[in-house]
Amino acid sequence: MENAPHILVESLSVSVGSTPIVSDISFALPRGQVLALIGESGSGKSTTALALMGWCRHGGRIASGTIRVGGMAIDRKSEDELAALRGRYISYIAQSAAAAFNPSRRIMAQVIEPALIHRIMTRQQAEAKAVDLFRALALPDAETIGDRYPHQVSGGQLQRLMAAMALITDPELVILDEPTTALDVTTQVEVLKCFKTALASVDHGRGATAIYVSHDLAVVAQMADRIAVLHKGRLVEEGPAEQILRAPQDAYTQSLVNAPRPVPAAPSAADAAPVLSVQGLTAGYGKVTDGQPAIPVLRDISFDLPAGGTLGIIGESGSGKSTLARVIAGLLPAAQGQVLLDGAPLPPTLEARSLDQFRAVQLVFQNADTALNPAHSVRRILARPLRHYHGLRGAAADRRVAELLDLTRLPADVIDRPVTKLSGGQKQRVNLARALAAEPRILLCDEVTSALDTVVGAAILSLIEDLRRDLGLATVFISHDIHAVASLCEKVLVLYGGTPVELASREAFNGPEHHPYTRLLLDSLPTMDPSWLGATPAPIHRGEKQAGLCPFLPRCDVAIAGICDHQPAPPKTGDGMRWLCHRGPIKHDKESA
Amino acid sequence: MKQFASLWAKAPAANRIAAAFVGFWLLLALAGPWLAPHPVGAFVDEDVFSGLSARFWLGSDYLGRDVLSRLLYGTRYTVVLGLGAALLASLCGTSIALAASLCGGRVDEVISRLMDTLISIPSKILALVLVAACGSSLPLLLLICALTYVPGNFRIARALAMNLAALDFVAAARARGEGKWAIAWHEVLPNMVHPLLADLGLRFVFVVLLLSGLSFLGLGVQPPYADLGSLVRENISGLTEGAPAILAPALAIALLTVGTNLLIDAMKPEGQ
Amino acid sequence: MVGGMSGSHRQQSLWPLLLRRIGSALVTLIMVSVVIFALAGLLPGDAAQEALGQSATPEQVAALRHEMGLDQPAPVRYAQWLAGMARADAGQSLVAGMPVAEIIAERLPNTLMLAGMTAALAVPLALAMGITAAIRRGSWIDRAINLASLSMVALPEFLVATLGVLLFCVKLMWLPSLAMVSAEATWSETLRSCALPILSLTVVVVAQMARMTRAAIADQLDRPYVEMARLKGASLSRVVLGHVLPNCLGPIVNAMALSLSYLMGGAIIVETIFNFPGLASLMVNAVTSRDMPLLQACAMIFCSAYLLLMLAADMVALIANPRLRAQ
Amino acid sequence: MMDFSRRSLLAGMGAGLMPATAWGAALPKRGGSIRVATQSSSTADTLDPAKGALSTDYVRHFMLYSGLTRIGHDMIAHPALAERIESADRATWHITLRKGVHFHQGGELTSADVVFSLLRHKDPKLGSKMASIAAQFTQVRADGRYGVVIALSGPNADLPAMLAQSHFLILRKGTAKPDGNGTGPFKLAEFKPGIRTVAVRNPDYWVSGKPYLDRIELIAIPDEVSRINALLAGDVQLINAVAPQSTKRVESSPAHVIATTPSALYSNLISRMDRLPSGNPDFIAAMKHLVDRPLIKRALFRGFATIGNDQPIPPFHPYYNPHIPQTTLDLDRARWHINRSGLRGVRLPIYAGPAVEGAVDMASVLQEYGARVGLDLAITRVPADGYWSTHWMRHPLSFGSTNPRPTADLVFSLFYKSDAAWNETGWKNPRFDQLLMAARGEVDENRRRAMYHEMQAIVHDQCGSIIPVFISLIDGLDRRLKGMNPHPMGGLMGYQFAENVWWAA
Repeated sequence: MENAPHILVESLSVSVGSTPIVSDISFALPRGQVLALIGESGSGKSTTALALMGWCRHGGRIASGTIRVGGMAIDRKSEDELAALRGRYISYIAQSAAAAFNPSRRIMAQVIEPALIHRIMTRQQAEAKAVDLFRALALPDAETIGDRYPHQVSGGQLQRLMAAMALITDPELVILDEPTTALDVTTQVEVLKCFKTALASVDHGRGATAIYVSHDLAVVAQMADRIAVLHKGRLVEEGPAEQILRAPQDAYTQSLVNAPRPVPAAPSAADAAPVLSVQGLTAGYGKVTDGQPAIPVLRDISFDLPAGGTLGIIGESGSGKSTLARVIAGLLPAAQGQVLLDGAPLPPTLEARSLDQFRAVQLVFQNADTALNPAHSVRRILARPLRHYHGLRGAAADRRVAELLDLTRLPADVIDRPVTKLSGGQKQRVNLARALAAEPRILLCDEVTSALDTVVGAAILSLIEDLRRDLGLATVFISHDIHAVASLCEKVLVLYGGTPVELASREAFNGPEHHPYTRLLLDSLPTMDPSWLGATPAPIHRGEKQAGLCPFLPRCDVAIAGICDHQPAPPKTGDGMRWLCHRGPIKHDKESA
Repeated sequence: MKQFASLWAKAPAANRIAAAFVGFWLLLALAGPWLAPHPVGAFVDEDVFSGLSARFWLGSDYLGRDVLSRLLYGTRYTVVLGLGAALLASLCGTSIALAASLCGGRVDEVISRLMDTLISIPSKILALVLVAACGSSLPLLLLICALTYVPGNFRIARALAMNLAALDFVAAARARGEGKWAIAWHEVLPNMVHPLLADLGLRFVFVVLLLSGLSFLGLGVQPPYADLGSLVRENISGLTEGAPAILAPALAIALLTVGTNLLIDAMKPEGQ
Repeated sequence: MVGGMSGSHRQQSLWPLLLRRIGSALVTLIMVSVVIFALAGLLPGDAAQEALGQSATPEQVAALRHEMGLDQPAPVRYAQWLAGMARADAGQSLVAGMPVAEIIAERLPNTLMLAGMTAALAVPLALAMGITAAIRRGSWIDRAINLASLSMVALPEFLVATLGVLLFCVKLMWLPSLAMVSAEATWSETLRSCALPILSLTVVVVAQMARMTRAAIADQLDRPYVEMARLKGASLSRVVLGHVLPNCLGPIVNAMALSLSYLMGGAIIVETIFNFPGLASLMVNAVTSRDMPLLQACAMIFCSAYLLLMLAADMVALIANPRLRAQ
Repeated sequence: MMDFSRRSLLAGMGAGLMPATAWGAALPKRGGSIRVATQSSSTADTLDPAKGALSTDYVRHFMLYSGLTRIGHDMIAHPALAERIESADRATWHITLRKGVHFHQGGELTSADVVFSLLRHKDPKLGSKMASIAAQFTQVRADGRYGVVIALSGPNADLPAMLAQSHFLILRKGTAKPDGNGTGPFKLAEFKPGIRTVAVRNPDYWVSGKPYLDRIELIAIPDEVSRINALLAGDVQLINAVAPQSTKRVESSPAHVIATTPSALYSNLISRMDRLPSGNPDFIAAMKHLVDRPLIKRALFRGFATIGNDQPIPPFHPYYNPHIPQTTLDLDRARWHINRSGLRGVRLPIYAGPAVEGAVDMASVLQEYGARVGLDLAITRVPADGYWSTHWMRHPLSFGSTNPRPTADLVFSLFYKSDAAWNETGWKNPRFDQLLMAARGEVDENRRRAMYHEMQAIVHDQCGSIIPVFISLIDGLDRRLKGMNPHPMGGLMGYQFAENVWWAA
């Protein structure tokens, strides 16, 4: 029994109606090992993983093939029998804990539910065990966190709470579906560490068998014993992690392993007068009292952007990256400071801006799914700004639309398709094309790649880069993808909690010296090296941040006692960079890739 | 129309039947009066509540009038008033809702109060007063029915608009410098169409119900004409002997309303 | 399901809202009274004429008008009425010659009882229908419920009611055909005599509520947390009852409140058919006899009933949703 | 009818009070309780006879109070609380009250009560329905404990009949707000306006042996179908205003029966004679020939009606003039008159509404035939609510409805006298007015009858009041309810069934 594979999948096909989603998938996994399913979205990796629970989304069904988990023939079981397995022997950790937790029920109730459904413990036992798991998962105040509602805890914590929910029944098999994709790199480190230990501890230390679904090879490298690569619903390669990472056989796998890096951008005329300059910008939500909003989001931001220049803005979620874009675009009036377009101040509110000012500044939204009106066709979406800004109609408009499609490398035949029928990449291109339709001076790109697969994302980035070069657009790049920013942008602005902690030229940023927070970000980027996770220290949390002091203080591991916790961090300038810290720039251990 | 044709092509049988029904009723509403074998008010039968016969296909009513003829006229009234009022209500409700959701603040507050006022006056009593004051006429009936169902539509439309207004593509339009109404028209409204259609179907049913309610209170379509509800009402005493005079209109109402709603359900795109 | 730490959130957020709502409720009430007053102004004739009827002589009318204070200009009369209301005095009925409060007191309990009992029957029924339909989305049961509810709404209520009477009262003689509620009647008697009115009203309101329930639930069924719960091994019904319902309580309760508010003023037809001494027929009566104080009183009651229901609905929605509560 | 000598009084008793027809065959039986449903009731329900407006009020008042006289089945007034009522000149009347009659709440009936009850109608504030008639009372004074003297502005032989109306029922002296304290067959137990009236047997009612029932609950069911259902379901034992279409249903029930009362109730088309074109005699003549009376009787009233002849006195009335030729549907003559009137093709609106029974249908019948003779009648339908105050008599062509009145004189003087408040057609006919006055004072019965015959002829020939049919009143009752004896003054035995019926179960 032990040496027999714990999981055995043979020529599995799942299809919705007659169209196959995945076909002819086969793999085996010994007990206690972790198999990673790698692939782009739509490659069928989640479908395959869920099939192991006998679950198919959107009215799909297991068309053919066999699935064995332990002794159990999943493909033969009835709905009731499957229900008896799910959450008991096989449990699931979903991608977005925020969405997968029921917003209106307390966390504890949801965490222990599997144990209660399958009647394997009493409520008290279950709750006790849950609290133990909370501790094991390094969750703060483990005793009380269960009394909260999902919206009252952070994303990283929720993800770990979901792990507790999955492990409460000591399952034989845990399925992790992109469990850290939605998290910041820093949080990802903690969560990965927790998962690793937790999984290992299951089944009296023998460790649970696990399926880890992800698109990020680096992450997978840390977790998996074996890797299966899926592409367009087919299994292209499967084998030990080492082998797949070191010597991938299949061409597609190779393309994944040495993922395309955006080419370093050509420098723009650096001395050109700033087309956009932001001066002492403070903004936030709620009532503004003498320049301070009730809920401040951004504090004292300043930077210049020359025509055709690029500025990258990085930081964790909640650092105010997107808010900055919204302020520049006029969606959120600034409380203090001003935004200058060609040296002339931009009115803070939309109402006060002129058509030309609107046209000059174009915002490309993060999520193309919500940024494009689902009721419209591509043509209508692109024609709208053409008519609005340039009064183009009929044939003229159509011609321009065609040009835009061509410019953004979209096939001409999408023109009359409803956007809901486009792929993620295509949507993002339309999203981009809409901004370009205005023929803007400044392009604000807000996390334009975050919703996309690496390959597609890279393509979009290089597209933007080309456009920048060809059209001389000044671009502001908001992204959590530090690599991309580092290579694309001439200047990089690092935000922490709305405060600009570092503003560096590309050279300086790619150099070794950084603000401690920047350094933390860089260190948190996983690498292909399987030992990376073990080597990286878990981020620290020390109390709450206090007004007036360095906002990063609670998480800073190089803080100087007696100084950092007494005076506000002073702004300093060095060659090619400006930062906010008592210390000089900190060298960070690894070279930034 | 093209859209409809494609819908027809891929609609399941049930939905085609629904569509066929509605088409049938619309046809009757249009052609009814010409098809009617007897004048709507003429006392053509010596007997009352007579059964199906060659001369009176659907028998005669409580005054010995030809049921078929009255049914044909009644259909016209019900369809015109019902759909008319429902459409009117949705039109007003939705435009007001859009205004409220886009202007927000004071305007929204005031409008909402007005709607509360309207909705909390029992419609039949409103009808009673208006009819007593202005005398019963088709436009008035139309107005009353519409007025009654504006608030309901407003609530739904407003909720929809509010949700949509929070989405990025609306923000995008604002950042583009589009005006309120352009946004309402180009961005918000297109995404409200289908839920509003479903609502329209339900409103239609309610208007039909309200109409028959009004006829019960003697406020509805005035004799000798009658909407389907009034036909049921005036022949109610024939219920004991199960006279076609009452069964026919009752059945007609059920088929008409159910058909309409099935059709509307069918018109939803796969997305929703 | 509420308590512990979130209790405090509730305290903080409910009171101001409550006060705001009461404020706007007052505004609405005043608006309604103005509208009613204006509308009634459109009516031909006045209380004096209607009271004296066909055989009135001009002197009589004049005298009676003066008696009723109808010879004063409308704004004055409205002001007087408003002042009275401020003192919680609904005034004297013009035709019955007794305090409006007394007349209302006679009927309000009946109406409330009828509405209450109907709600007690209709709400669970609607929930059951809606939930079943939602769980069996797309199945024949779903379609059947959909059709049934539609035709339920469409068929004139008087037809439904009359059918009931013919069957249960005339043919089978099980139930009385009149809803003669009286103080001395025992509960069981009252229930028997109100059975048919309740049934008829239920038929009218249940459909809308059921449809809304179904819609609200169906809208949630595609959410990730539902899939998550299913992948914990929970049955669909457990998921719907335990996970989905709390999340769509808001819209459901709202729809219910809307439908139930119909039970007050909308019961006119049922009241007529079963000779039920309720408020709706009283209001009609007040219109035909031009009895302004009575008319206003009824309007006020219906309006406040509606507002209260809405308020209650919002409160429930608030309590059901921890996120809203926290704000 | 000469002055009330004892003989005539006894005769009166006979004709008036003895159950005559099949209904009364069985012997009266005491006890039992019934529920009665009329068609109309509202918060305006009153205990004040003077304000009685609806059938429910009349029934209630006749249960609680008694009048000085009452109309018999012979349409003639017979003494009630008045033992004798005499007059030499028809202008001054001497009433002698019955002795030993007591009010429910104690106290014997005296002349003071009668004087009070009659004089209060002259106070406009009271809003009495009989104000116009009371105006004829120049003086009402007590003449001893049991004597009352009424002086009239002019002679009126019909005073006894007029006093028989429910509005003139007798109250206790000084009653500001009537509370049911009368001398009637039943005492008030419960009264809720618009909801119900409950009355219990008055043990010391002045008519010995009556009433028979212990208890009567009086409610109203406005909806006709519900009213029938309530009867058939056994929830009520007696209802009025059964629609002709519903008689089948009642008759088909073994336990129930209908009671039909041919009455003087009529719905008439009013053609204003003081306006044009409705005043044009040819137009009126044409209209009278356009009325298909048999059709109206058959289709609208399923035969429950008596063909009318455009004058308000029904065939079964003592003063009916049988010699007037019946006007019938005659399109040729109608066409001839229309052409003479020059109204061919002129659009004439007729105001009709549910307030007047059958009005809308009658109008559409007229419309149909009118079209055939080149008359363009346009039916304007108006709601029942407010009809009497806004439409009745206000347009050249509208519909009116007249309830049975106890005497020919009342009908004529209320609706046809030139200066009458509701001279519907607004006609002025000196000869008619003169006859009306003369008839009031006329002593010789034959001459008087002759005068009434001539008045009917004049109205028939010249008045714009078009009366197609007299509508019969239909009650429905439980077979076990005995003693119901249709009364031409109205349904429910002229609203006076209470003391006459008994429960045979």
